[in-house]
Amino acid sequence: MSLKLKALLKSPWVFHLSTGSCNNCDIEILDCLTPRFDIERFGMLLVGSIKHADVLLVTGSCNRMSVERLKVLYEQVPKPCLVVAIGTCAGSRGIFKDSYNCPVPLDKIIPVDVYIPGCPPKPEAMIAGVVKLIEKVGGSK
Amino acid sequence: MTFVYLLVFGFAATAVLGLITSWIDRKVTARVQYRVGPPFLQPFIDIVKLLGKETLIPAGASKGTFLIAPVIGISGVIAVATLLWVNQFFSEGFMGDWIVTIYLLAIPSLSIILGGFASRNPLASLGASREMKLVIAYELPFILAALVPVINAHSIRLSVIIDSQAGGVFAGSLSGILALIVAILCVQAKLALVPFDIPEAETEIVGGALIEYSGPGLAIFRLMKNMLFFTLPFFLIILFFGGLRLNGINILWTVLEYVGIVAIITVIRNTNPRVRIDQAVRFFWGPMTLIAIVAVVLALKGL
Amino acid sequence: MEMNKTTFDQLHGSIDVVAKRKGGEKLFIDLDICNSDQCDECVIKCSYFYHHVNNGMISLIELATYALICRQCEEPHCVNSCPRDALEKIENGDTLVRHTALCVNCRSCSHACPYGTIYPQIVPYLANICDYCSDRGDYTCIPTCPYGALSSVKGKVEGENIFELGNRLVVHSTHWDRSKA
Amino acid sequence: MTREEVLLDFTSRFHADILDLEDKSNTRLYVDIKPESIVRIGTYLFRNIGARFNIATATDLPPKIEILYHFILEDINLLISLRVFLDGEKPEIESLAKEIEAFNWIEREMSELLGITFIGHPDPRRLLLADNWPEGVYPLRQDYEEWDNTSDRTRGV
Amino acid sequence: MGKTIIPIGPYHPLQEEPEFFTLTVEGETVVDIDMRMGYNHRGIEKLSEMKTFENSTFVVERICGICSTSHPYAYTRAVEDIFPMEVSMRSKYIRTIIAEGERIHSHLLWLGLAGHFLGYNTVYMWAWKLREEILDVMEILSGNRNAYAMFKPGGVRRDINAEDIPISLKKIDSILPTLDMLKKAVLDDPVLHARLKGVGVMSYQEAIDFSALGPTSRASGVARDVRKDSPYGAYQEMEWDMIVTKNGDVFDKAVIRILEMFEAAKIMKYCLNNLPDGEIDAKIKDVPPGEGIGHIEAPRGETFHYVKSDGTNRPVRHKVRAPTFMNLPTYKATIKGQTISDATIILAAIDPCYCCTERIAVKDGKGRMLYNGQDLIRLSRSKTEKIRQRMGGR
Amino acid sequence: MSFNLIIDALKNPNGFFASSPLSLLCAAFAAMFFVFAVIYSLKHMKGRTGLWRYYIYLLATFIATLGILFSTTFVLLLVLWGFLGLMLYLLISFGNNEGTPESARKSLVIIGGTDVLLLLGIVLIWRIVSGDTGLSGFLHLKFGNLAIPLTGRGQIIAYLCLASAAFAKAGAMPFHTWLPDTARDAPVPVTAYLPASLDKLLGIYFLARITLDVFVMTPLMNTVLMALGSLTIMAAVMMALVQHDLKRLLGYHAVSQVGYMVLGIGTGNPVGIAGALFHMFNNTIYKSSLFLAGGEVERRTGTSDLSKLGGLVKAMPLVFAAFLIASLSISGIPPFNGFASKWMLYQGIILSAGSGGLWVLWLVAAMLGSALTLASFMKLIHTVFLGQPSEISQKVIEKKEKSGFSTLLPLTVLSLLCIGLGVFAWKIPFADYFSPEVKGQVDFPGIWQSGLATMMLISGLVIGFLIYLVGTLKKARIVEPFVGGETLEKNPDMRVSGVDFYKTIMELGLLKGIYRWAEKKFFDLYVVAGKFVAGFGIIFSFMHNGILSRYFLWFIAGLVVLCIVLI
Ligand code: SF4
Ligand code: SF4
Ligand code: SF4
Ligand code: SF4
Ligand code: SF4
Ligand code: SF4
Ligand code: SF4
Ligand code: SF4
Repeated sequence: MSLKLKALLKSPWVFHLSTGSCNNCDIEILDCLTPRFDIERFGMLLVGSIKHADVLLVTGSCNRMSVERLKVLYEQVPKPCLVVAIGTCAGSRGIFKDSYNCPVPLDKIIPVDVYIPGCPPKPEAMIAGVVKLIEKVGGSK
Repeated sequence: MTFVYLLVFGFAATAVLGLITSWIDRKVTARVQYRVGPPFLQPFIDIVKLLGKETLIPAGASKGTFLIAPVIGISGVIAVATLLWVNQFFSEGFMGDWIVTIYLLAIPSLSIILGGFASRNPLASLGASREMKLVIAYELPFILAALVPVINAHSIRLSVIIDSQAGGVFAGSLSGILALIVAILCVQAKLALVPFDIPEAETEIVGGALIEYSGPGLAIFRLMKNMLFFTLPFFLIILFFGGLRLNGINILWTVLEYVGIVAIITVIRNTNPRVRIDQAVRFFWGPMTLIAIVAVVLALKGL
Repeated sequence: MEMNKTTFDQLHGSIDVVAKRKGGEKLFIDLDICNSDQCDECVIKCSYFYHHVNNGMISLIELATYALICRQCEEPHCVNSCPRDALEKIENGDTLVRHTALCVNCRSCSHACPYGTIYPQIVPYLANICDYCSDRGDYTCIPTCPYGALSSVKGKVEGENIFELGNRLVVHSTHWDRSKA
Repeated sequence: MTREEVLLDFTSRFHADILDLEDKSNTRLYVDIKPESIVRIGTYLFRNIGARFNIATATDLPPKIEILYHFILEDINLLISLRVFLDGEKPEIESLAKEIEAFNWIEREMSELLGITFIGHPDPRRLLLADNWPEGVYPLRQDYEEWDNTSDRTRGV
Repeated sequence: MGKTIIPIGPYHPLQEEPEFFTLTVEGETVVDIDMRMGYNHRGIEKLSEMKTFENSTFVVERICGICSTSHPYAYTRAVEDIFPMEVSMRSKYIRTIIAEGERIHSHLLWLGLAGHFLGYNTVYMWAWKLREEILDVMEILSGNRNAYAMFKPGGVRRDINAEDIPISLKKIDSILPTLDMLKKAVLDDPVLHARLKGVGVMSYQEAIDFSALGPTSRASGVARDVRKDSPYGAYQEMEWDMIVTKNGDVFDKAVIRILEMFEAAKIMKYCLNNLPDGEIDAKIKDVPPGEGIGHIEAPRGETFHYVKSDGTNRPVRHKVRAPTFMNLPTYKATIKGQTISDATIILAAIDPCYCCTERIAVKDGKGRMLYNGQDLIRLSRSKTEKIRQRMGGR
Repeated sequence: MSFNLIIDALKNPNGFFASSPLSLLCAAFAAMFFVFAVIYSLKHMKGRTGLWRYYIYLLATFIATLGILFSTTFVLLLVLWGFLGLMLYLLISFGNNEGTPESARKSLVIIGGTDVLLLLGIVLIWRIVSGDTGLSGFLHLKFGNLAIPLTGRGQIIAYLCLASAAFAKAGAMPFHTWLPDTARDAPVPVTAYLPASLDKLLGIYFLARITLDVFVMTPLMNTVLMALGSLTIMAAVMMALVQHDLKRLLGYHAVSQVGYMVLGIGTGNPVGIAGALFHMFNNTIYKSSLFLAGGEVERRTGTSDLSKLGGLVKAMPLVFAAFLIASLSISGIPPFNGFASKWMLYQGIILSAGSGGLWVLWLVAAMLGSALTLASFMKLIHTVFLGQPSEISQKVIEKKEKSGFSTLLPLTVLSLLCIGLGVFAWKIPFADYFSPEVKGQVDFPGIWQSGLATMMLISGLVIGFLIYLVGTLKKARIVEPFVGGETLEKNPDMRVSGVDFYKTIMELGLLKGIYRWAEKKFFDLYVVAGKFVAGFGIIFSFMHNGILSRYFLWFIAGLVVLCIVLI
């Protein structure tokens, strides 16, 4: 594994992208930052600008407004970057599958690296998911 | 010879110390917030990681300025740091290097501003303009505060300032204390830390001037900020504590002074909300300038 | 209104649409055709479009089935088998009622009924409803039944196995009669 | 003011505009009114009686479209719902938003989701739907059909 | 002079949810604001029409994660309003407990985020640390941290175990002193005063005109609270105060939220102590045609649901009006003349969240997972592998 | 009368002209600017009417300047001085702005007015020095080695009269108000040529001459000068911060920079004065560079209204580079030339420490002035070159026109000078040029080690680039800027023009009032005096209506009256 990748895995900065979610997933993401879970332990930081991001945490069911913007935004992340679909919504649109305003599932828009199911997934699950992702990326190299 | 100092101290040592300082800052912050905080090497890893990432250039922006801005910034810091180190260990500064230091310290802000402006992003422009306003705000009290040691030492030569504190540090006098307080707050603003993180205000303007930077560019900026995080307290120590005294028990004092300044900065940043830019300007031009003027007058009176 | 007590009216609309239909037109269903081999699945197009994929006919068939074909067992297996207590045998009304808000479409009742009364199709998860096309013009469903089971009639219709259910529906069905059993 | 007084005052004042009145329960009241009088009655309720505007709900009940304007009188805990019926082909009604700010968004929403035209609305832009949503397709109409053949109704993954 | 527009959003760290505000500014002063919504619109109202009354509860719960109690509460009240029915006292108490628990966690969440927006991350961390405790209580009581799934038309879905009550009470009691400390830390901080006082003032009349709700209006002296005005649940059973202040600025909005937490804790404790016995679910067998409304006081103000039924087991029309829908436009009134820095905190003071404002998500019913975690991970692995190959393998 | 004088002078040059190293240097600079002005005008002034007159005026100005620089008698200087004012008026009138006639008139009145003061001063000196020696004595009054002590009232008035003429020419407070207006309304090469370069050279040269050669300064006078200098720095730069017009903003900086020179001369010690003189040269360099670059912007976009500009770097990268270098110079960022001279000034200020603690004030004003200068130039850079392109600049960018030789040549030379003079500052033989003037060894307490600092900066740059190289610069990818997921293309309104950057500061308590006054021109001597004089009615309106001939009438009448009164 190259040094670059190693460093990437040790300091993944996450950017949170909500595409029409119910807030719950988003709140739980923020929760990960807070004292009980404190993802800064793993070097993760929540960043404000997508250009600083290494990991995109996508939540929500990709409504029509988001679809185009998602594509644009995905362009704007510096590669290498990983995409994590958080919650059932992002994974499969869950309950919103038939909504007139949620035309396409997330993975038809941008490539997704890992899915963390749950509605909302518990913070523990998110951390576990991201750690798994890291292991996977690290291991597969 | 200069080059050796330059590379060894100006860059490498400053960078390492700066990164460690930034780790201390993050760790203390985390502890204050009941968190564990990042592992020790985290700032280093961040930089390495950023270096490995792609450089993105905003469409329609001025490519050259955008890319060169971080370099300008870091060269400014390296120059300051070298100057300080040279004065610290070799008493080899030149006349008036105090002025040069103050001017060079403006270069990092300048680079951020240029970079922000070159990003062609409204938010970056806004952030850069705020940085600019902040610079003019804190520059006044900062110059005044930095003048106090000059008045005390009757010289604008840093090595003289260091030497004349052999008997007793300036921070021990009334004017010194006042000036130190002002200077620390100005440093807070120079480092763009809460409550003066207005130019970067993540939750208002999304990282402000740095919004468009990614990869190496961002790495350089972060490195620059971390180096400043070491350089500025170092400057204060030179001005008010007679520099690093690396002999005997004084080592302990020096470390205490340094950690003390960093700790004050960190604590301030964790116990305050961000102020508005106009409040910041008012704060620096009002009470801070007043205190600084009092300090200067006291210093002129020899207190 | 008595709480939680479902009446016929409640189920099928308190909006009295009869007055708005001229000439007291009634909908006629030949339930024998519906239940024969001819028709596997109801295919009519219902004009009641508040709900997606609504097929009002099914609710009418269900209604008629419970009223006419069901044996009204003393010990109804269907009611006993329902895990959600959605089926209720109304004593004085002599009919079976399915509470749609409770039914979860598990179809236990279909299996449980020894007489095969409850067709799986007539216990859908999302309930259907027919409002007799209130004032929207002619019944849309009639021409769309390929088997001719539906028609509209006026006045009183006489004949064997023809029953009136309420004042809007006429059904032809081979009625099971306890007295004849 | 008690409930009776309010009702009396209200009904006597707008006698000609009220088509029907349904007293549903002691906290609910439905008033059917003529569409053209909505602005007068709405502003009267809001400004003079001091009712708070809850929301308006529009429903497509072919061939008509129904709008219910819910006002609540908090002192006496009475929710008055003004009901108007509009023609489903060409639904149009005076806008209340030009009088009262609170109606602004909900009218925008109704007009884009149900295609109701609010005459004189100060800011008749889209509120919720995406930019690429076609004109003249109203998702909350009963006859709404999926228009976008690129959409994918599978579960994904 | 050409106008300058500063975008806030749609994807902005200020907001967990995408929403697009454009501030027209002169220098740093905001002269106008426009909002573009729709980034969160999921068509819930339409979805709701495709689901049964009971299933709709789940969709309604997913209108929003923070109000995952308020919406189901209002919705079930709307369904219960269609025909006269009463739910049992026990279930009312349980509903009240959950609703107030949610109020505490929501206000804490707001407090933390407000601190975060101000760059005061310590408040953010502390408030959220405290919030974890309340979430624990909720987990004890309902089995989940949020999205409790406790509500159903006619009652509640789950009972509260007797043995959980003392544990929860103890936890709530242990939170209060910390909360008190936080209150002091926030309300006495001079810098916060400087930042918040006199900022984003909404006058009484504006609050009326915009029909503002909840803390947003109560801060302007408009004493509106559905819990008092149109009592429901167990609220008339005990004494509690409605907090009203006069200044209408951001600081007052914060004060109200903080003080409300204490009231909420009081109510919760009362309900837990005096939980009556009885059924928890009055089974609804059929929903007759008709329409009903339900409105309850959510943390952010009145949540209003309207349900129209035609006698089947699904609604003909389900309209959701969340408090933010009414509160957000007030932003327009309060923000003019303020600076950009204040704009964000003013926005935050409304405690906006848009998922509800854009509700209209659609209910389709089956919230089932098609894959379990392992499957997903396996799938994602193979997918990533594919992607990697596609991208040229690296 | 003056005609005779010139004839005399031509007949006997040695009696009237003399050169010193400083005046030679000034002359060299003047020559350079003359050449640049001509070259630049070739393109910039194309298509205007009466161009031959324009070039003749330029040439005449140049010659007059040389005359002033080398003249040794007061009266010759006065005549040429007045002539220069006239030329300025004529040249400004070539501008085609709405406000041009008014601005031309304003500058003429102020400069002409101070010319009268100059005359008054000369007459006073003549009376002090030589008593009644008749007109010819007056005509041949030389100003070398007079050493008049500033003790009596007459002496002080004389000094102030002469100084005000210098101030007005250089544009120092309180006679500065013509400058920003002129900068806005005059053709750019004229601004770059006259107010930004020659007038500075002459004004400060003259100020230095009278301060050093004619009078002996007292500490009080020095303090007055320093106070005026500091005031000029601060006030002008504060005004510059909030300007909405490119050229006007530059004009205010032209004022503010003069403050430094006045401040330097006021220090009264060799270092300070040498610094001031050095700053004078530096100033002319970067200032004309700025004006020329600004002029290019205006020519291409057709406007100098800042809110209509933006993003021009794509259209004129080289102009931007020159502008950037000049901005950094003027803000005194090391290692550019502005810093080198400012550094000397600071030394001078600190050395003047004898005069109590006030030096702190001057130092802070000077240093803060630099910060504010930087701020306003950052605003310019953003508003004009960086940032989002506006509609107009979009069109300019699409046109893909290249800046021509006539623009780039002056800019390149000036930029190189900016860097060169800064980096090699310590190599410049100050002693040779300045010592004779400053009367005493330029005794530096330390030399600006620009070499060392430059080296450090350059190494820093190298390290920075190395870091880049370690990173993946090669793989740079161009993407849309991140504005929260929206795109700028779809939202052209999302443009921060920068015009209002410092509005916040403008709205701060006390400053707000001051700015409001300034906007109402309460500080504008011309307007204030105008209002005052308006009370006297006729004279003013006569003067104010002033066409050139009337001005002449007025000038000569004044002269005559004065002569009669005094003789
Ligand atoms: S997965 Fe669930 S919690 Fe997450 S956004 Fe979707 S509905 Fe909300
Ligand atoms: S109505 Fe027609 S289509 Fe429907 S079940 Fe009966 S026979 Fe079949
Ligand atoms: S078991 Fe069959 S026959 Fe008996 S009551 Fe039930 S449906 Fe009717
Ligand atoms: S299908 Fe419905 S009625 Fe039949 S057993 Fe199942 S729940 Fe009961
Ligand atoms: S169909 Fe499903 S829900 Fe119904 S009984 Fe069978 S397993 Fe249970
Ligand atoms: S009568 Fe109308 S509503 Fe009833 S089934 Fe036929 S088409 Fe449907
Ligand atoms: S107001 Fe709306 S978005 Fe906000 S928490 Fe409540 S339901 Fe959710
Ligand atoms: S979907 Fe199934 S497993 Fe998931 S929460 Fe609901 S009942 Fe449990």
